[in-house]
Amino acid sequence: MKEITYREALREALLEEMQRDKTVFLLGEDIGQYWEGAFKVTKGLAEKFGVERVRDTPISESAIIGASVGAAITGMRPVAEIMFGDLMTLAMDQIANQAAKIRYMFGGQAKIPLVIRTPFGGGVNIAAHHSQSLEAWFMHIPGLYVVVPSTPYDAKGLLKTAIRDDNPVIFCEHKLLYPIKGLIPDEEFTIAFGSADVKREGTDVTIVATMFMVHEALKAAETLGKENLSVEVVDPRTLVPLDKKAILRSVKKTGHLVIVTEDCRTAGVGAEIAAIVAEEAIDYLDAPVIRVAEPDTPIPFSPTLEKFVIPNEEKIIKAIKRIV
Amino acid sequence: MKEITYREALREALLEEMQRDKTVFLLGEDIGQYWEGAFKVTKGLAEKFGVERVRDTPISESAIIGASVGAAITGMRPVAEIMFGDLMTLAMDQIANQAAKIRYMFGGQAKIPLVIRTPFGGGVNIAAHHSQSLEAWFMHIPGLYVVVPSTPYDAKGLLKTAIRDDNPVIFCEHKLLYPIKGLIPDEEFTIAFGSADVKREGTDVTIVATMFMVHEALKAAETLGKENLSVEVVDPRTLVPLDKKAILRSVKKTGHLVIVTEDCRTAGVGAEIAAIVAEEAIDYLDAPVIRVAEPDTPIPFSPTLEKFVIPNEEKIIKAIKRIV
Amino acid sequence: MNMEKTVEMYRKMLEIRLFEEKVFELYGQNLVPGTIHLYAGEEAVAVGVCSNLHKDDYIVSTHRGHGHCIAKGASLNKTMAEILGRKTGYCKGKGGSMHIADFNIGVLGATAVVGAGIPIATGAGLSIKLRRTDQVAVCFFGDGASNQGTFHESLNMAAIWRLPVIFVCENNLYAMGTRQTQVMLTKDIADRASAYGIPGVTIDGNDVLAVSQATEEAVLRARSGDGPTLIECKTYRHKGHSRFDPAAYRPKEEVEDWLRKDPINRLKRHILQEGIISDSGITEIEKEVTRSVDEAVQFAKESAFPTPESALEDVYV
Amino acid sequence: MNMEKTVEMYRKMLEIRLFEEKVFELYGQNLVPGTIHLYAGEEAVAVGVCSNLHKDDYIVSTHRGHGHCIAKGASLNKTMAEILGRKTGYCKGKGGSMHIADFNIGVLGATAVVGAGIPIATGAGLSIKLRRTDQVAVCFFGDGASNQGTFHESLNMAAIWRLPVIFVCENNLYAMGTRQTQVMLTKDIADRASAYGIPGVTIDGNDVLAVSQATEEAVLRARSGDGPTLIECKTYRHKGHSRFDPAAYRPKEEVEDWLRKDPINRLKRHILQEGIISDSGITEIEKEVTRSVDEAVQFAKESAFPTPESALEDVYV
Ligand SMILES: Cc1ncc(C[n+]2csc(CCOP(=O)(O)OP(=O)(O)O)c2C)c(N)n1
Ligand SMILES: Cc1ncc(C[n+]2csc(CCOP(=O)(O)OP(=O)(O)O)c2C)c(N)n1
Ligand SMILES: [Mg+2]
Ligand SMILES: [Mg+2]
Repeated sequence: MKEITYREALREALLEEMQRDKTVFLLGEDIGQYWEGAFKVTKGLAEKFGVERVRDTPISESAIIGASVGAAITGMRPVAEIMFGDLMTLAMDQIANQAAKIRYMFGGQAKIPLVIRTPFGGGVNIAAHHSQSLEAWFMHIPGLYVVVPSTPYDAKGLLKTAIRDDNPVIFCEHKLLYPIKGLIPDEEFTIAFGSADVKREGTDVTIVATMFMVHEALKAAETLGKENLSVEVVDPRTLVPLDKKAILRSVKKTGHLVIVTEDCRTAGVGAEIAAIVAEEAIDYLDAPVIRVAEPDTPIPFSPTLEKFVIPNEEKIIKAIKRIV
Repeated sequence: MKEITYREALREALLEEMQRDKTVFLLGEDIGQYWEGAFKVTKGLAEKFGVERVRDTPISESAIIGASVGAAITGMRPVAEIMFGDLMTLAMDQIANQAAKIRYMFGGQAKIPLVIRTPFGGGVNIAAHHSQSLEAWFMHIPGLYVVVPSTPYDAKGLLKTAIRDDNPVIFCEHKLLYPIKGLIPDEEFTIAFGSADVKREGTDVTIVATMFMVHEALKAAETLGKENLSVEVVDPRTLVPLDKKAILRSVKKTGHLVIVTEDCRTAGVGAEIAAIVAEEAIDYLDAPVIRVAEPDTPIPFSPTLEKFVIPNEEKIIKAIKRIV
Repeated sequence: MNMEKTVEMYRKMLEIRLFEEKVFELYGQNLVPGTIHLYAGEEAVAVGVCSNLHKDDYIVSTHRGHGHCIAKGASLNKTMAEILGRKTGYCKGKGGSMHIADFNIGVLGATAVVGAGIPIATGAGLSIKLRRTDQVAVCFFGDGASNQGTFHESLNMAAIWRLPVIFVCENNLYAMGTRQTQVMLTKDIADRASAYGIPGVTIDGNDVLAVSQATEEAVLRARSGDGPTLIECKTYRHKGHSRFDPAAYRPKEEVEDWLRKDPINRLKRHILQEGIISDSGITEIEKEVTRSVDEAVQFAKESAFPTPESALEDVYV
Repeated sequence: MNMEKTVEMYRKMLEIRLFEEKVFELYGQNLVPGTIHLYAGEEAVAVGVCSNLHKDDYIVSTHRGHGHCIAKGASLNKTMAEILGRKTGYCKGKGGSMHIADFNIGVLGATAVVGAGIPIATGAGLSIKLRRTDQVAVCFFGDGASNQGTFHESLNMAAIWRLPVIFVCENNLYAMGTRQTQVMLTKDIADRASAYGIPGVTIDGNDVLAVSQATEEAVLRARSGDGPTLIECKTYRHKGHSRFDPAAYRPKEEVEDWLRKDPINRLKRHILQEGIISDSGITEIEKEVTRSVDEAVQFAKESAFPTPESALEDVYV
């Protein structure tokens, strides 16, 4: 085992997969030799693999994804970086209408081994155009996988799986996670899509949390543990496919569900999880489901404002106390 | 009262508002004199108001919406048409990052009296790029209103309200609704956003349905009525703002909820409605919530396939029978 | 121009024309679900372009795509079956008229989002470059599509990376009811190439020999690593935009003028004048093509519809 | 050039420079949340352009927007307060450095999505045309932005509708670490104007008189209903792209060369050479500007942060 950051874990996954398979290549704005990625995930890779395989692009998000689709259906395995998740909006046709639907529309003729990496999330005071979490949009489009790693271990294992998968994968990262450290094995490993991870076991309340919120949930669980409340934290790790079984198993055990995601509350990731439980485990619930999420505002700039809208340990504890 | 089609109702709303307020103007691809809209909603309007106010654009969805935003924040009231809802994907930055956030980011300085009309929905065998229902995406973006009229009356009243509103409104139409007829008053009327309409009263089961699905739900209610099951059909009419009270009132009365929408099931409109009920009315539910929706595939072309994936009366009845 | 190739082009153009006429007829008989966008009148573009391509070269097609696919070698049977929504169709009935694809012959599929194919073809070009094969990728798109942002982003990207892509703009003067002159000030779309530092040529798109010639040069350029070319072919669709469009926005004289410029009659005249084949040779081809189109109709009509449950397949690998 | 206007331009340029230096300093003191993109070095562009605008003319700005707003007449106090996240800022702390707006003086706001402002300015131009006022709309954007699809769609739209829009491309040679020559083959971005049938000019963006002159012509053209102009100003940012960028990708000689071409020194030399004002006049201006920038800092620092709950306001009207 070794301790590395989430950023390093992602980089290791890219590096190992590029070494393993020469059809894997990277493209994106400023991912190459001069900048090495806005969040430095591709550090050293252009130097190692050359500018052909670690390809700086013009500021043309739609063409970046479109070109990735074209490369993917003709034998390559592109890993595209969109510098901020908010900018996925510029490529939504290519993502939702082309990448996601080409296989289906053409009756299964195409494979689209494409990964789109992008950082979501707030917390660094860069305001409404650089802080959103849009995972729910991608969940809503069949044909896409949606991956949401919260730890270095998950990040590495899932990115390797994403690159090897023959379907388009939206690989969501989080700005605040990049420097977070965690243990990973020295030997190679991958993580199968659709397998949730119980990040902490408990018996009284289930928290389903994703991305950076997993860490806030764990802090809340720790704090509540001292008050003799046993909180289970389930991290789905992939939203599509979603490990419904793991979520339902936990809810059936605890009878209480709090869903913590950083996206806007309405029609967000939490809505889908709540709906699944309302459909499949309603008789096991001892209390209303609660969603802790962003309160349907754009993300504001000033620290006092941003802090107010983004969920955190305190808000999670408050939510839990409402139902136990 | 008079009987007119949904298409005519929309056209009347546009015409009346253009007459009333000369800052209202229309823009979009082929909405003008030579084509009058892909679905003929703007028939005769270019002739009446001239090509300046009923403006044909190049095929440039992003610029159509961007230009509408620019016009809206400088004193005009644009009503943009995007020819198919699937093509909203091409303008998502302008919709979700600009139109929706400009007011907030700038601390309330701007008003964005912008309406984007677009037809969603399947049923006419034009396959995956022309048949989607993406309302849930827009619900997820604070700053936007989302309107989903199911009848000529609602279409006219809500479109007039949308045009008079100072916020950006995503005005969702449905291809199969255009020819549907209904009664509307001879005198002028508008419909306030956030007021659901109980399209049929009942006591045993609540169906919340939108758009074309309201009609399928009413058929199902009629059929089940003959079997002595009393079904209430609630049409939210606007998804943002959402009339939660009306939905909860009905659910509390019937104890049974079936949500019928045409969009893809996962993370769709139904998820949000189910989540609200799981949060706020769980104790009143006598059975699991059921979502009847598209089963997470792109919309296929062939009639046998398309019919299989789009919800209809039969599937609604089946769903209801599972819980009563 | 090689005589055999000329005759082959004639055959293909006729194949497309008769195929489209049949599709139109079947539509009238309520056998075609949805909508159709016929290629009739524009055959010289697809055929002139594809006559220079190898089987493993790629094309990316559009909503008006039957002609592109047939010119690249697609099976008439499977194309017709797809248009009729049958399970024997290219896409098992999932795609229909606007989404024909045949990955075995490099037809990377038709997208119905105007302009969306342009970056995809660019990506196919990137793939070729990375895999170091000598393939090329061709992208067909309309005059209307050239106002999409994707046009700009993709041509620039292909230019800077010197990708083996040939951008073929089928300028049929209209995008639905919108005249090209209404939505751009430049007369020739090929002039836009200079914004990306690549060659752009405007040619008579109803002259298959000119199209073939221009494509040959572009293909050569692409295969030698010199990058993309924009070829604008001025042409005209004989029918309305889609099945129900009476195309009343087009002046009668304009339509008549272009009907006189029919690319198939033009090539036929050339073939006869040059004595490449005789009148009876032409008749023979017409018979053969008619037969294969009829066969395609029969094949499609006799094919079953897909089973409803198959709608759930092919979403993921 | 009117002497008074020249002096006024000098004052504005200095205001921007000293303002940016303060922002940089405050950032070092941890008083600026988030990130910043400084305009230092590019002042001649914003000031040269805005010196030709009326109060009710519009500008649309970018992530590198402080200079644009100040040049158009924005309050230093409210701008600084916004950058520091205070409730007295232009956007009540909701926008920050990348989103300054002042609708009272036609600053329609800065978007941080590269290229997203181009269609918005186009729409402002459309609005002007529909309302039949004689305003103009100016859009600032970078060399990097000119590769976005919105550039293409918007310039074309403005061209065909002859909108009173002036597209000002601030070509500072880099987009983050990406050199312009890496991502486009054309040397001058203004050459792209011909793809839309509109005039395009490339000028020395560090020469405020040249910028002003070119803008004057474009504004005249716009106000007379002759449509848009693309003006490319070659310039250079003195600092890295954003606060933490050491800009190691730029050759030392290049940086030094451009520092020598500093637009403010250049204008100062011109003013002194021409005897427009004297040395002491210059010193006087420097003092006044320093004072107002210091005041802005004080105003901002003394202002309260917004109340947390105000985050819930301003989502809808
Ligand atoms: C992005 C997009 N916008 C609009 C449409 C609707 N539409 C379908 S075909 C068409 C016209 C396309 O014109 P052109 O590119 O010239 O191709 P042509 O039909 O003339 O072959 C339009 C507007 C679409 N499918 N996609
Ligand atoms: C659409 C989009 N892509 C990428 C980014 C990240 N980004 C911010 S500024 C920038 C460079 C912009 O370069 P340019 O347009 O030349 O402006 P400059 O910073 O040089 O003034 C990039 C890539 C963004 N904000 N928006
Ligand atoms: Mg056309
Ligand atoms: Mg730049």
